[in-house]
Amino acid sequence: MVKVEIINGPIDFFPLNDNRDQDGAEIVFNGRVRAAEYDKIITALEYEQYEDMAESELKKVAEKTVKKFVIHDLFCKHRIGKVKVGQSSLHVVIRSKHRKEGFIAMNYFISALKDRVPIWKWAILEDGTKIPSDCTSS
Amino acid sequence: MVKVEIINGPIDFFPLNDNRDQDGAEIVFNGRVRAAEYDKIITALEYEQYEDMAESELKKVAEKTVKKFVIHDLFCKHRIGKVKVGQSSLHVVIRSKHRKEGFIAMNYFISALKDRVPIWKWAILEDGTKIPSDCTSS
Amino acid sequence: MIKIKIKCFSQVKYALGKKELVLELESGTTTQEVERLIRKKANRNLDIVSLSVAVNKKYISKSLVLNDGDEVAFIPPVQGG
Amino acid sequence: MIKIKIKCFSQVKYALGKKELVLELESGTTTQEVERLIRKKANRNLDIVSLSVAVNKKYISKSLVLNDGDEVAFIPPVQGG
Repeated sequence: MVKVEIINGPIDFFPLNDNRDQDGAEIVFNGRVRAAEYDKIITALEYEQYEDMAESELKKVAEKTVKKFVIHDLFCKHRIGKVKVGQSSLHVVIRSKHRKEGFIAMNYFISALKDRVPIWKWAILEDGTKIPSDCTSS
Repeated sequence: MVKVEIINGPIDFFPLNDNRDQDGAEIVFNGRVRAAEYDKIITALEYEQYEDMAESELKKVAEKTVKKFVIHDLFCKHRIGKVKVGQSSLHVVIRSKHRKEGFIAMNYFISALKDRVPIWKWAILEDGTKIPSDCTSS
Repeated sequence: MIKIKIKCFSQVKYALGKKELVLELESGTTTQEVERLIRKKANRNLDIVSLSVAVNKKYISKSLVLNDGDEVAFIPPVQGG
Repeated sequence: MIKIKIKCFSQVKYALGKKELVLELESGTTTQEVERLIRKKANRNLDIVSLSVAVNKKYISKSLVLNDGDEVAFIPPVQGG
Protein backbone atom coordinates (compact mmCIF):
# COMPACT_ATOMS: atom_id res chain seq x y z
CA MET A 1 0.00 0.00 0.00
CA VAL A 2 1.18 3.51 -0.81
CA LYS A 3 0.40 6.60 1.26
CA VAL A 4 2.01 9.97 0.59
CA GLU A 5 1.26 13.30 2.17
CA ILE A 6 2.66 16.79 1.92
CA ILE A 7 2.14 18.55 5.21
CA ASN A 8 2.42 22.13 6.35
CA GLY A 9 3.31 21.69 10.02
CA PRO A 10 4.97 19.13 12.27
CA ILE A 11 4.98 15.50 11.15
CA ASP A 12 3.01 12.94 13.09
CA PHE A 13 5.09 9.80 12.68
CA PHE A 14 3.28 6.76 11.33
CA PRO A 15 2.78 4.32 14.22
CA LEU A 16 5.24 1.42 14.31
CA ASN A 17 3.09 -1.52 13.46
CA ASP A 18 3.94 -4.46 15.66
CA ASN A 19 1.30 -6.70 14.24
CA ARG A 20 2.26 -7.87 10.76
CA ASP A 21 2.37 -11.49 9.75
CA GLN A 22 4.21 -11.25 6.47
CA ASP A 23 6.59 -8.34 6.82
CA GLY A 24 9.85 -9.35 8.39
CA ALA A 25 11.33 -5.90 7.98
CA GLU A 26 10.16 -2.41 8.79
CA ILE A 27 12.51 0.44 7.95
CA VAL A 28 11.88 4.01 9.00
CA PHE A 29 13.77 7.02 7.75
CA ASN A 30 13.53 10.47 9.30
CA GLY A 31 15.35 13.32 7.60
CA ARG A 32 16.00 16.26 9.87
CA VAL A 33 17.08 19.85 9.40
CA ARG A 34 20.65 20.34 10.54
CA ALA A 35 22.08 23.51 12.07
CA ALA A 36 24.27 24.20 9.04
CA GLU A 37 23.53 24.37 5.33
CA TYR A 38 26.57 24.51 3.05
CA ASP A 39 28.62 25.57 6.10
CA LYS A 40 26.44 28.57 6.96
CA ILE A 41 24.62 28.54 10.31
CA ILE A 42 20.86 28.49 9.86
CA THR A 43 17.93 28.62 12.26
CA ALA A 44 15.44 26.88 9.98
CA LEU A 45 14.74 25.80 6.45
CA GLU A 46 11.64 26.84 4.62
CA TYR A 47 10.44 24.22 2.17
CA GLU A 48 8.67 25.48 -0.91
CA GLN A 49 6.62 23.16 -3.10
CA TYR A 50 5.10 23.33 -6.54
CA GLU A 51 1.57 22.81 -5.29
CA ASP A 52 -0.21 19.65 -6.55
CA MET A 53 2.75 18.67 -8.71
CA ALA A 54 4.90 17.92 -5.64
CA GLU A 55 2.32 15.54 -4.24
CA SER A 56 1.58 13.90 -7.58
CA GLU A 57 5.29 13.39 -8.33
CA LEU A 58 5.84 12.04 -4.84
CA LYS A 59 3.04 9.56 -5.40
CA LYS A 60 4.47 8.49 -8.77
CA VAL A 61 7.88 7.92 -7.22
CA ALA A 62 6.34 5.89 -4.37
CA GLU A 63 4.28 3.76 -6.74
CA LYS A 64 7.26 3.12 -8.96
CA THR A 65 9.31 2.04 -5.94
CA VAL A 66 6.66 -0.38 -4.71
CA LYS A 67 6.36 -1.89 -8.17
CA LYS A 68 10.10 -2.07 -8.89
CA PHE A 69 11.01 -3.76 -5.60
CA VAL A 70 8.85 -6.32 -3.89
CA ILE A 71 7.72 -4.30 -0.92
CA HIS A 72 4.33 -4.19 0.76
CA ASP A 73 4.01 -0.70 2.21
CA LEU A 74 5.57 2.63 1.43
CA PHE A 75 4.30 5.50 3.56
CA CYS A 76 5.79 8.97 3.23
CA LYS A 77 5.20 12.39 4.71
CA HIS A 78 7.11 15.44 3.51
CA ARG A 79 6.83 18.70 5.32
CA ILE A 80 6.67 22.10 3.64
CA GLY A 81 6.83 25.58 5.15
CA LYS A 82 9.24 26.50 7.91
CA VAL A 83 11.01 23.58 9.59
CA LYS A 84 13.21 24.43 12.54
CA VAL A 85 16.65 22.94 13.08
CA GLY A 86 16.28 19.50 14.68
CA GLN A 87 12.83 18.78 13.29
CA SER A 88 11.96 16.19 10.66
CA SER A 89 11.16 17.32 7.16
CA LEU A 90 10.83 13.81 5.73
CA HIS A 91 9.42 10.62 7.23
CA VAL A 92 9.33 7.34 5.31
CA VAL A 93 8.24 3.85 6.37
CA ILE A 94 8.84 0.78 4.23
CA ARG A 95 7.62 -2.71 5.09
CA SER A 96 8.83 -5.76 3.23
CA LYS A 97 9.28 -9.46 3.62
CA HIS A 98 13.05 -9.22 3.83
CA ARG A 99 15.39 -6.53 5.04
CA LYS A 100 17.59 -6.33 1.95
CA GLU A 101 14.88 -5.39 -0.53
CA GLY A 102 13.58 -2.88 2.03
CA PHE A 103 16.91 -1.06 2.27
CA ILE A 104 17.38 -1.03 -1.49
CA ALA A 105 13.84 0.30 -1.95
CA MET A 106 14.37 2.98 0.71
CA ASN A 107 17.54 4.21 -0.96
CA TYR A 108 15.94 4.18 -4.37
CA PHE A 109 12.87 6.04 -3.12
CA ILE A 110 14.78 8.79 -1.33
CA SER A 111 17.14 9.30 -4.29
CA ALA A 112 14.22 9.46 -6.72
CA LEU A 113 12.38 11.88 -4.44
CA LYS A 114 15.45 14.12 -4.30
CA ASP A 115 15.71 13.91 -8.05
CA ARG A 116 12.13 14.52 -9.17
CA VAL A 117 9.79 15.96 -6.55
CA PRO A 118 9.46 19.74 -6.99
CA ILE A 119 10.28 20.87 -3.48
CA TRP A 120 13.00 23.39 -2.65
CA LYS A 121 14.74 24.63 0.45
CA TRP A 122 15.20 28.23 1.49
CA ALA A 123 17.77 28.80 4.20
CA ILE A 124 16.78 31.10 7.03
CA LEU A 125 19.96 32.63 8.37
CA GLU A 126 20.61 33.92 11.88
CA ASP A 127 19.85 37.50 10.84
CA GLY A 128 16.49 36.42 9.42
CA THR A 129 17.50 36.64 5.74
CA LYS A 130 15.86 34.04 3.53
CA ILE A 131 17.78 32.80 0.51
CA PRO A 132 17.54 29.78 -1.78
CA SER A 133 19.51 27.02 -0.11
CA ASP A 134 21.94 26.65 -3.03
CA CYS A 135 22.94 30.30 -2.72
CA THR A 136 24.26 29.74 0.80
CA SER A 137 27.38 28.31 -0.80
CA SER A 138 28.31 31.44 -2.71
CA MET B 1 26.44 6.85 21.94
CA VAL B 2 25.88 3.12 22.07
CA LYS B 3 23.03 1.41 23.93
CA VAL B 4 22.33 -2.29 23.62
CA GLU B 5 19.85 -4.40 25.51
CA ILE B 6 18.76 -8.01 25.45
CA ILE B 7 15.18 -8.21 26.61
CA ASN B 8 12.89 -11.01 27.64
CA GLY B 9 9.49 -9.60 26.71
CA PRO B 10 7.99 -7.12 24.27
CA ILE B 11 10.23 -4.33 22.96
CA ASP B 12 9.54 -0.74 23.92
CA PHE B 13 10.66 1.17 20.85
CA PHE B 14 13.16 3.95 21.44
CA PRO B 15 11.34 7.28 21.07
CA LEU B 16 11.87 9.04 17.75
CA ASN B 17 13.93 12.01 18.71
CA ASP B 18 12.76 15.10 16.90
CA ASN B 19 15.18 17.42 18.57
CA ARG B 20 18.66 16.90 17.20
CA ASP B 21 20.78 19.67 15.77
CA GLN B 22 23.51 17.69 14.09
CA ASP B 23 21.88 14.47 12.91
CA GLY B 24 20.28 14.85 9.52
CA ALA B 25 19.33 11.19 9.36
CA GLU B 26 17.60 8.82 11.71
CA ILE B 27 17.12 5.25 10.51
CA VAL B 28 15.05 2.71 12.38
CA PHE B 29 14.97 -1.00 11.66
CA ASN B 30 12.43 -3.38 13.14
CA GLY B 31 12.83 -7.08 12.44
CA ARG B 32 9.64 -9.06 12.90
CA VAL B 33 8.76 -12.72 13.17
CA ARG B 34 7.05 -13.91 10.01
CA ALA B 35 4.38 -16.59 9.83
CA ALA B 36 6.68 -18.99 7.98
CA GLU B 37 10.19 -20.22 8.67
CA TYR B 38 11.84 -22.16 5.84
CA ASP B 39 8.35 -22.66 4.36
CA LYS B 40 6.85 -24.27 7.47
CA ILE B 41 3.99 -22.44 9.20
CA ILE B 42 4.96 -21.35 12.69
CA THR B 43 3.07 -19.64 15.52
CA ALA B 44 6.11 -18.13 17.20
CA LEU B 45 9.87 -18.22 17.42
CA GLU B 46 11.67 -18.78 20.66
CA TYR B 47 14.99 -16.96 20.83
CA GLU B 48 17.70 -18.59 22.88
CA GLN B 49 20.79 -16.68 23.94
CA TYR B 50 24.15 -17.54 25.39
CA GLU B 51 23.65 -15.49 28.51
CA ASP B 52 26.13 -12.59 29.04
CA MET B 53 28.03 -13.49 25.89
CA ALA B 54 25.13 -12.42 23.65
CA GLU B 55 24.98 -8.99 25.23
CA SER B 56 28.73 -8.51 25.30
CA GLU B 57 29.08 -9.55 21.63
CA LEU B 58 26.18 -7.28 20.69
CA LYS B 59 27.92 -4.39 22.41
CA LYS B 60 31.21 -5.15 20.65
CA VAL B 61 29.48 -5.20 17.28
CA ALA B 62 27.71 -1.90 18.04
CA GLU B 63 30.90 -0.19 19.18
CA LYS B 64 32.75 -1.40 16.13
CA THR B 65 30.01 -0.06 13.86
CA VAL B 66 30.02 3.37 15.50
CA LYS B 67 33.79 3.56 15.19
CA LYS B 68 34.00 2.25 11.62
CA PHE B 69 31.35 4.59 10.22
CA VAL B 70 30.92 8.15 11.35
CA ILE B 71 27.62 7.80 13.16
CA HIS B 72 26.50 9.41 16.40
CA ASP B 73 24.06 6.97 17.97
CA LEU B 74 23.46 3.27 17.69
CA PHE B 75 20.70 1.93 19.92
CA CYS B 76 19.66 -1.71 19.76
CA LYS B 77 17.23 -3.99 21.55
CA HIS B 78 17.10 -7.70 20.84
CA ARG B 79 14.38 -9.83 22.30
CA ILE B 80 14.85 -13.35 23.62
CA GLY B 81 12.26 -15.89 24.73
CA LYS B 82 9.04 -16.50 22.84
CA VAL B 83 8.19 -13.93 20.16
CA LYS B 84 4.85 -14.34 18.45
CA VAL B 85 4.38 -13.98 14.72
CA GLY B 86 4.07 -10.28 13.87
CA GLN B 87 6.06 -9.01 16.81
CA SER B 88 9.49 -7.39 16.67
CA SER B 89 12.51 -9.36 17.78
CA LEU B 90 15.04 -6.69 16.82
CA HIS B 91 14.89 -2.91 17.02
CA VAL B 92 17.77 -0.69 15.89
CA VAL B 93 18.06 3.10 15.69
CA ILE B 94 21.00 4.83 14.01
CA ARG B 95 21.50 8.59 13.93
CA SER B 96 24.08 10.20 11.68
CA LYS B 97 24.87 13.43 9.95
CA HIS B 98 24.07 12.07 6.51
CA ARG B 99 21.72 9.37 5.31
CA LYS B 100 24.25 7.37 3.28
CA GLU B 101 26.63 6.56 6.11
CA GLY B 102 23.59 5.70 8.26
CA PHE B 103 22.30 3.10 5.79
CA ILE B 104 25.75 1.58 5.30
CA ALA B 105 26.24 1.39 9.07
CA MET B 106 22.80 -0.17 9.57
CA ASN B 107 23.50 -2.89 7.01
CA TYR B 108 26.92 -3.56 8.45
CA PHE B 109 25.59 -3.72 12.01
CA ILE B 110 22.73 -6.12 11.22
CA SER B 111 25.01 -8.39 9.16
CA ALA B 112 27.63 -8.45 11.91
CA LEU B 113 24.95 -9.15 14.53
CA LYS B 114 23.64 -12.07 12.44
CA ASP B 115 27.18 -13.30 12.07
CA ARG B 116 28.53 -13.08 15.62
CA VAL B 117 25.95 -12.63 18.36
CA PRO B 118 25.15 -16.00 20.02
CA ILE B 119 21.38 -16.00 19.69
CA TRP B 120 19.40 -18.80 18.06
CA LYS B 121 15.85 -19.33 16.92
CA TRP B 122 13.62 -22.26 17.78
CA ALA B 123 10.55 -22.63 15.61
CA ILE B 124 7.29 -23.32 17.39
CA LEU B 125 5.09 -25.21 14.98
CA GLU B 126 1.29 -25.29 14.88
CA ASP B 127 1.21 -28.56 16.85
CA GLY B 128 3.36 -27.04 19.58
CA THR B 129 6.56 -28.86 18.65
CA LYS B 130 9.71 -26.84 19.23
CA ILE B 131 12.67 -27.45 16.94
CA PRO B 132 15.84 -25.55 16.06
CA SER B 133 14.91 -23.18 13.29
CA ASP B 134 17.41 -24.71 10.84
CA CYS B 135 15.79 -28.10 11.17
CA THR B 136 12.49 -26.78 9.81
CA SER B 137 13.98 -27.15 6.37
CA SER B 138 14.57 -30.89 6.61
CA MET C 1 -1.86 35.20 -29.48
CA ILE C 2 -1.82 32.90 -26.46
CA LYS C 3 -1.64 33.69 -22.79
CA ILE C 4 0.44 31.44 -20.52
CA LYS C 5 1.23 31.45 -16.85
CA ILE C 6 4.81 30.94 -15.63
CA LYS C 7 5.28 29.62 -12.09
CA CYS C 8 8.58 30.56 -10.46
CA PHE C 9 10.29 28.62 -7.68
CA SER C 10 13.52 28.73 -5.75
CA GLN C 11 16.32 30.27 -7.77
CA VAL C 12 13.99 31.31 -10.60
CA LYS C 13 11.77 33.14 -8.11
CA TYR C 14 14.84 34.66 -6.47
CA ALA C 15 16.34 35.78 -9.78
CA LEU C 16 13.11 37.26 -11.15
CA GLY C 17 11.75 38.48 -7.81
CA LYS C 18 8.37 37.02 -8.75
CA LYS C 19 6.26 33.97 -7.91
CA GLU C 20 4.31 34.09 -11.12
CA LEU C 21 4.36 35.80 -14.53
CA VAL C 22 1.68 35.97 -17.18
CA LEU C 23 3.00 36.25 -20.72
CA GLU C 24 1.22 36.95 -23.97
CA LEU C 25 2.97 35.17 -26.77
CA GLU C 26 2.50 34.40 -30.43
CA SER C 27 0.79 31.15 -31.26
CA GLY C 28 3.32 28.42 -31.92
CA THR C 29 5.74 29.57 -29.24
CA THR C 30 7.67 26.65 -27.72
CA THR C 31 8.79 25.98 -24.17
CA GLN C 32 12.38 26.34 -25.35
CA GLU C 33 11.70 29.86 -26.59
CA VAL C 34 10.03 30.79 -23.31
CA GLU C 35 12.98 29.38 -21.38
CA ARG C 36 15.32 31.63 -23.37
CA LEU C 37 13.10 34.61 -22.53
CA ILE C 38 13.08 33.75 -18.82
CA ARG C 39 16.85 33.32 -18.73
CA LYS C 40 17.21 36.72 -20.40
CA LYS C 41 14.88 38.38 -17.87
CA ALA C 42 17.00 36.86 -15.10
CA ASN C 43 19.96 38.92 -16.20
CA ARG C 44 22.55 36.12 -16.25
CA ASN C 45 21.53 35.02 -12.74
CA LEU C 46 20.29 31.69 -14.06
CA ASP C 47 23.20 31.08 -16.41
CA ILE C 48 24.66 28.25 -14.34
CA VAL C 49 21.31 26.84 -13.22
CA SER C 50 19.96 23.82 -15.09
CA LEU C 51 16.21 23.93 -15.55
CA SER C 52 13.75 21.09 -16.11
CA VAL C 53 10.44 22.00 -17.67
CA ALA C 54 6.92 21.20 -16.54
CA VAL C 55 3.79 22.01 -18.53
CA ASN C 56 0.54 21.84 -16.64
CA LYS C 57 2.33 20.27 -13.67
CA LYS C 58 3.93 17.44 -15.60
CA TYR C 59 7.57 17.12 -16.54
CA ILE C 60 8.20 17.21 -20.29
CA SER C 61 11.34 15.80 -21.81
CA LYS C 62 11.50 17.82 -25.03
CA SER C 63 10.37 21.24 -26.17
CA LEU C 64 6.62 21.57 -26.82
CA VAL C 65 4.46 24.10 -28.61
CA LEU C 66 2.42 25.89 -25.96
CA ASN C 67 -1.34 26.32 -25.93
CA ASP C 68 -3.42 29.16 -24.63
CA GLY C 69 -3.91 28.82 -20.86
CA ASP C 70 -0.91 26.54 -20.29
CA GLU C 71 0.93 26.73 -16.99
CA VAL C 72 4.69 26.42 -17.39
CA ALA C 73 7.40 26.03 -14.77
CA PHE C 74 11.16 26.06 -15.26
CA ILE C 75 12.26 23.86 -12.45
CA PRO C 76 15.68 24.38 -10.89
CA PRO C 77 17.34 21.36 -9.24
CA VAL C 78 14.90 20.09 -6.64
CA GLN C 79 15.89 19.78 -3.00
CA GLY C 80 13.30 17.70 -1.20
CA GLY C 81 14.19 15.42 1.66
CA MET D 1 42.53 -33.98 35.77
CA ILE D 2 40.48 -30.88 34.96
CA LYS D 3 36.76 -30.30 35.10
CA ILE D 4 35.12 -28.19 32.40
CA LYS D 5 31.58 -27.11 31.69
CA ILE D 6 30.12 -27.39 28.19
CA LYS D 7 27.19 -25.11 27.34
CA CYS D 8 24.91 -26.44 24.61
CA PHE D 9 22.74 -24.29 22.36
CA SER D 10 20.44 -24.73 19.41
CA GLN D 11 21.42 -27.74 17.31
CA VAL D 12 24.04 -28.89 19.81
CA LYS D 13 21.42 -28.87 22.57
CA TYR D 14 18.95 -30.61 20.25
CA ALA D 15 21.46 -33.29 19.21
CA LEU D 16 22.69 -34.03 22.73
CA GLY D 17 19.36 -33.45 24.48
CA LYS D 18 21.19 -31.40 27.11
CA LYS D 19 21.74 -27.75 28.01
CA GLU D 20 24.94 -28.37 29.84
CA LEU D 21 27.54 -31.09 30.37
CA VAL D 22 30.32 -31.34 32.88
CA LEU D 23 33.35 -33.29 31.71
CA GLU D 24 36.39 -34.51 33.58
CA LEU D 25 39.37 -34.55 31.28
CA GLU D 26 43.06 -35.04 31.38
CA SER D 27 45.19 -31.95 31.86
CA GLY D 28 46.35 -30.62 28.51
CA THR D 29 43.13 -31.41 26.67
CA THR D 30 42.42 -28.94 23.86
CA THR D 31 39.18 -27.44 22.61
CA GLN D 32 39.66 -29.35 19.37
CA GLU D 33 39.75 -32.65 21.24
CA VAL D 34 36.61 -31.74 23.17
CA GLU D 35 34.87 -30.78 19.93
CA ARG D 36 35.66 -34.22 18.51
CA LEU D 37 34.20 -35.79 21.65
CA ILE D 38 31.02 -33.72 21.42
CA ARG D 39 30.55 -34.51 17.74
CA LYS D 40 30.93 -38.19 18.58
CA LYS D 41 28.36 -37.99 21.38
CA ALA D 42 25.97 -36.36 18.91
CA ASN D 43 25.91 -39.51 16.84
CA ARG D 44 26.50 -37.93 13.41
CA ASN D 45 23.74 -35.37 14.04
CA LEU D 46 26.26 -32.53 14.02
CA ASP D 47 28.24 -33.78 11.04
CA ILE D 48 27.06 -31.04 8.72
CA VAL D 49 26.96 -28.31 11.33
CA SER D 50 29.88 -25.89 11.50
CA LEU D 51 30.80 -24.94 15.06
CA SER D 52 32.61 -21.87 16.35
CA VAL D 53 34.22 -22.14 19.74
CA ALA D 54 33.92 -19.89 22.77
CA VAL D 55 35.94 -20.30 25.95
CA ASN D 56 34.68 -18.40 28.97
CA LYS D 57 32.19 -16.52 26.78
CA LYS D 58 34.71 -15.27 24.24
CA TYR D 59 35.20 -16.53 20.72
CA ILE D 60 38.55 -18.18 20.11
CA SER D 61 40.02 -18.53 16.66
CA LYS D 62 42.30 -21.50 17.17
CA SER D 63 42.41 -24.54 19.43
CA LEU D 64 43.44 -23.84 23.05
CA VAL D 65 44.54 -25.99 25.95
CA LEU D 66 41.77 -25.93 28.53
CA ASN D 67 42.12 -25.09 32.18
CA ASP D 68 40.23 -26.44 35.15
CA GLY D 69 36.92 -24.60 35.53
CA ASP D 70 36.72 -23.35 31.93
CA GLU D 71 33.33 -22.93 30.33
CA VAL D 72 33.28 -24.03 26.70
CA ALA D 73 30.59 -23.63 24.05
CA PHE D 74 30.52 -25.07 20.54
CA ILE D 75 28.49 -22.49 18.76
CA PRO D 76 26.37 -23.48 15.77
CA PRO D 77 25.63 -20.78 13.18
CA VAL D 78 23.96 -17.94 15.05
CA GLN D 79 20.53 -16.69 14.07
CA GLY D 80 19.87 -13.37 15.76
CA GLY D 81 17.82 -10.64 14.15
